Amino acid sequence: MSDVSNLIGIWVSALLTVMVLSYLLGDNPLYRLAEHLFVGTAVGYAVLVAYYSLLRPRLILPLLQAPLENWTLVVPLLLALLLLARLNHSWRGAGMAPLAFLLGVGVALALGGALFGSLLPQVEGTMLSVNPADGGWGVAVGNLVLVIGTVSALAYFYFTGQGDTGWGRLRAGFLKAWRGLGKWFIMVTFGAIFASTVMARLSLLIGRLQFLITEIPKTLR
Amino acid sequence: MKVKFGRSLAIAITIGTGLLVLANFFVRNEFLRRVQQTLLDWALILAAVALLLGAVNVVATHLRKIRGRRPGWVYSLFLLAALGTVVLLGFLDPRGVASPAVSWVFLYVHVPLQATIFALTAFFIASAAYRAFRVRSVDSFIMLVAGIIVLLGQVPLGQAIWDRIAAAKDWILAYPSTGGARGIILGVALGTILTGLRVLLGIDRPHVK
Amino acid sequence: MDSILELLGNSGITATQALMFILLLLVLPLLALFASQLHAGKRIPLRPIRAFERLGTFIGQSAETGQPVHMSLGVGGIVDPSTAESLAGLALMEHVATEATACGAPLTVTVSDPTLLPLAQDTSRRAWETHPYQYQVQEPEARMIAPDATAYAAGVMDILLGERVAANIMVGRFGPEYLLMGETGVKCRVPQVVGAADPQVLPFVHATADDMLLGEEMFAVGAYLRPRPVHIASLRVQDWLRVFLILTIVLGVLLRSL
Amino acid sequence: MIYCPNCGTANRDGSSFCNQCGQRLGGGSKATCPFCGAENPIENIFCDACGAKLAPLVTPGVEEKEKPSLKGLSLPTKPAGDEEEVRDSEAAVPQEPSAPEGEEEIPDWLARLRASLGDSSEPVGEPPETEEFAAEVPGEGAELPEEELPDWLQELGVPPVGEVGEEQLAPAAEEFAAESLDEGAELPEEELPDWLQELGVPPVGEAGEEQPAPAAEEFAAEVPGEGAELPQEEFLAEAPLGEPLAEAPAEPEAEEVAPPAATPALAEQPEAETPAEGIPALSEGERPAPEAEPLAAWLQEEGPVILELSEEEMAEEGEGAPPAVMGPEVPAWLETLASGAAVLPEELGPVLATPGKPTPEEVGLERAAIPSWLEVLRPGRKREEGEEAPAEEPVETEGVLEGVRGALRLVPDIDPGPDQFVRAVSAAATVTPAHAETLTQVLARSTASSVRPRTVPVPRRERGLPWLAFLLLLAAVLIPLLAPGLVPGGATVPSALSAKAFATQVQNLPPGAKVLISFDYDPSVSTELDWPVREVVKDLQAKGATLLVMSTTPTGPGLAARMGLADTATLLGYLPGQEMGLQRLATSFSGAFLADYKGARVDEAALGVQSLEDVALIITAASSQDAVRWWVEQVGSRVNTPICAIVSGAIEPSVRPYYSSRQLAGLVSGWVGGLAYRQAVSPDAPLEAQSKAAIEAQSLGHLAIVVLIVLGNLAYWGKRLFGGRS
Repeated sequence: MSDVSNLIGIWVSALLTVMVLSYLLGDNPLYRLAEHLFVGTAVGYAVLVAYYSLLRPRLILPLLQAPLENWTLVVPLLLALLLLARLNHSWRGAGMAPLAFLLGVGVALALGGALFGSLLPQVEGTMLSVNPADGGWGVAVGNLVLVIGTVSALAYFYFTGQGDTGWGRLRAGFLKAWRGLGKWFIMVTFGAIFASTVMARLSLLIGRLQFLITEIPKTLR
Repeated sequence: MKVKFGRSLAIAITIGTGLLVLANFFVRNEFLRRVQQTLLDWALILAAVALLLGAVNVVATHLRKIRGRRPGWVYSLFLLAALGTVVLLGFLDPRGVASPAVSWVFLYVHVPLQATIFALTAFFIASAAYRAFRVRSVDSFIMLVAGIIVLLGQVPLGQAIWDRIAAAKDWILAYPSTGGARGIILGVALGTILTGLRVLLGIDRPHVK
Repeated sequence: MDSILELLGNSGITATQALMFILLLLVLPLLALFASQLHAGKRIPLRPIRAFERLGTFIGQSAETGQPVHMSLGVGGIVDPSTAESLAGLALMEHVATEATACGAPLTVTVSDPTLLPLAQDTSRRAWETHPYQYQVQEPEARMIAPDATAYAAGVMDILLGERVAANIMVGRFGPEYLLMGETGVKCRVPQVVGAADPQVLPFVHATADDMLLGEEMFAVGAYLRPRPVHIASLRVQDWLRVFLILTIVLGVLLRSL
Repeated sequence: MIYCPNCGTANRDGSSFCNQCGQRLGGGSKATCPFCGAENPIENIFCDACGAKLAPLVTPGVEEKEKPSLKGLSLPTKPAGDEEEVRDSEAAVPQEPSAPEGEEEIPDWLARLRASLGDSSEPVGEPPETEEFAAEVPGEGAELPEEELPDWLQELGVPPVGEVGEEQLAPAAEEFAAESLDEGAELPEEELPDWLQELGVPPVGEAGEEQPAPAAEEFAAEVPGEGAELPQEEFLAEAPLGEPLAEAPAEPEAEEVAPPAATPALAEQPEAETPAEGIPALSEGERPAPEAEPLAAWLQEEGPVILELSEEEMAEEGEGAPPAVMGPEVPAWLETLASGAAVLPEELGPVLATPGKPTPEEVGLERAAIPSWLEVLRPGRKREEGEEAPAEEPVETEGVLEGVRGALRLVPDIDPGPDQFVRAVSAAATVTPAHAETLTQVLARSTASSVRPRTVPVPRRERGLPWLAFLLLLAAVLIPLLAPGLVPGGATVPSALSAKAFATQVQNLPPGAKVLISFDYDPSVSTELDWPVREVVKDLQAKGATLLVMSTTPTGPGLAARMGLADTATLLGYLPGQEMGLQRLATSFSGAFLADYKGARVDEAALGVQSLEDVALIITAASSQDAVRWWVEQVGSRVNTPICAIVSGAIEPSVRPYYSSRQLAGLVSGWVGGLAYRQAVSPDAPLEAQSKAAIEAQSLGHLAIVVLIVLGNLAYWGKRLFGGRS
């Protein structure tokens, strides 16, 4: 890329950066312009990626170049056409099949992911030793806190109640205490995550400001 | 009748593909794996097609706005112009996304815009902090303490104030905070499992008319 | 026991996989049991969740003022692990769309992921079609803003700033871009109901939403808003699994420690 | 055939709406705004001139039922069966307006109303008291002070019938009530629907309420009494709250229809349900209020319209003149009534329960209210273009009423004829119970909660504090950037073991090793991650490693190219499918990337990589913990290659456990982590000035946030402790 286009580029991006930052002074036309440009380029870029990274290499080229080897691709092609048929309102119903397909895949992924990606490792990860002999008192206490936190935060979400039999009432009282404790742990989590996010976001801001402070003078030289 | 058939077919498709994909989580089997791979590839293709549909929707929405001269329609013009430019540049050059023109737009328009808009969160986080940490109850007091310790524990300044603060921060992040987060994650996993099962059992069918 | 595991192992199933499968299978009879109990008239009280109760208020306000309600389904799609969150958003959207059409409140639904868009469109159409005088009411508008999360957030900010929204309901998958939308809503003093599952986002939901659906709560939409026995039974199963998990963890900790 | 102006579909003659697209047919192409009189394109939902809402919330449905059943043909507006029934029942009620005087002033339907009333009520209609009543009505209505309304009532926006009744009705209406009851009894049987008769409600009395207008003498006689009872203006003013109520006025039509018995559903339901479930109290005479209220609302709204017609001043006096438009709409609550029993109790129950004891008359009124209205009011015919609907009279558009506007939908140019009403009613009867239920729930909820102010404030920039917050933060960040060296603590980075481990991994690479770098972040956090990634890449290149660059996000390759990696490394491009893509990559490298960033075919043989095992180190640069999790779970569990991560500081807490469990061989988090890495690699190299400044800015920024938190608490507690007194 030539220097000139780079130079223009830096100025354009500086201008856009300032336009976005002008939002801090209030919602204004400059900001909204920048924001709409952004949405436009985002959609456009996504279309390009969808075509060049997915449709062309995975559907169009294989079907054009070696249709016999890739005959199975006819299925997604059909489904894709059905999906596109939604563009015509009276054909909307036709889109049900591809959507059903997508949903089936998605639900299975979510379900499997929840079982093996969240549930299993998190439960396993929580089965920690609270025996000081294993790692010293510090670790033992920490692990105990962690286990109690996990269990009580999980209990916090309890949805269904019981009748007001004696057992039910006892259970309700117990649950209430548990849930209160869970809430505390959740609040600690909130505070900690909030704070650690501050760090990341401030870095972003500093980065943008540094860009303005350092890059622009460079181009002027 | 036709509609009914369509419905049953759709539900059957969902359950069928769902079970095929799900089976892979439970069995390591080469055939199943390849079936799943194929299904996933198809799903990717369909998702890409859906994106095209979505782009059409975006364009239509903004065209409507422009035609109706609804407030802000001028901005919609710019949005469409930006979208059109990027797409056009990409399709004019066989290199597509990698073409110099698209790269230039990406590098000097898209990236700075995205980075800066996202950087606004720094300010938003400031005003959120102003509100979120008010001590209204024991709960919020706990949140406040945890928040401030972690906040200061991350930077040199905090260590200048109290040299153990980094250790305190690490402890909070390692134990109580992780505990709370795990509880939430496990809960979400439970919810996800039941939601998924309801769909796979045909109880919930958000996609069927 | 070992021989069973070996057998399983030969057919490509590990012990954990078998365990998880059994767990999954356990759900089915429980679900059937609770559902039949409910059908038989047993009542299962649900813990109150304020966000669900307040939804109607906001929609009513929208109808009164003619200002639109904005509902966001998040940045998740239906072909990835965020599917469940997106479905929870859809379930809530169905309710919101029905109520909104019922009382004539204009509703705008936005999505980020293109795979979710058709479902959102169909849901809004369905809600609208059940309205007895559908041609006199506005069909809720479902549209996509941009597939990119930050761009999506920017688009939502634009709606919140520019369209005098009466309420902002956001349920689905949200990432770090949430703060852009949530804080803008606060700034515009739009009442917000937000449901999110990602622990990274929840603190900010907590800070910006008037009512939040915290994590798992967002999956309870069906049971709270469209009470069907199956959905309530499903919550019940969830609670049983919860107890099961807690016991497992406690047992595991004890075994590890001793 | 009528051709739809919108989509061109041919519709059967007599169709009111296009069966393809719902466009209104033949009804004129302009919608007149009832508030400002401006002409709007028919498809407008809001008035171009004043912003009033033009689209009806619920209009007398013309088609809903038919559409589903017949495709391609839109039915004539009148289903034969229904129509006949209606006619039969209507036979008893004179349809043609026999209005004696002032037709110009009174819209047809009013006239017709009058006529129908007149016929039946004339004998009854001229009680001596009329005159007094008439006199009283306007005055009282105007006089009702708002303070009289109990708070809760005000909140609910329900016209406090009970009270009004007690205070005002009692004096004026006593005699009246007696009479009206009598009248009811006298009404010819044909006119009264069975259920009405059972209720023993005087239909006339109610009708009278609506028409306080002096124009018609007979009316006046009847009306005054009722008018006096219900201060119309006030009600209207409050009406914004109760949507249902506000809309209710629209129902007259529907109700009219109902009486004729044409619609069995309505007739039956009112009998069975309203009295029984909805308002058990009524029969006992204890709770007249509940029922009365809905009526009241109605009446009020209607009343104002009439008032305006006859006496403009009255309208002006009334603070919130009712939006005139209400006539044609079928109020939602009516529908619910028709379809589901429980409506009344839910909505009105609480409201009604509180008002004081109802006088006997009130009781009577209440019962009568719903049914009689329906019967008496018989609007319904198409308005001619240019003819002004009653609604169009200048009505106040501001003040309390404003809220109403949104709630009341206007049906500017269609006044469905009687037949349509029938349909509407029958439709209402079969309206999906679910819908009705929903509506009631919504209404009940929206009225029941007083948590928020009813009108949502227009988005407006909050002044003051956020601004201050922004400024404080900006200052805290900018000062160190412009003048480094001021912040205590300086730029000593907390040394991080995980970053050291990362550095060790890089340093231990054999020369010429293949390293896979995945750009799993997007431009939004590029500012934070670019720098540490660049540092790592620099070191890798210095070690002579062969870099393979990929991404699980669509924008990742662009970011990599931005660092010049498109030329100095193999840019594999975007791996779609997120978690699944990685799973596939872990099981078979070949085929995962069909085409690289530049669109060329990926040649695994040339790369010398058949699987991820051939790679010496995997580095993921991620902005979400999901991406790290995918790598660890999908790849880490299948491949022995060590995985390192460069992550945004925001997700460090969620990612760190993977480092603790050794699933990650190294971890660099954000900017600060990058510095720690830098120090671990070359401890002696001095920090660049820019990085130093950045670290200090970070420090001060954090301090600023802490200050904001403290300020927030001071403000909160200050207000709480001292705010109340001042």
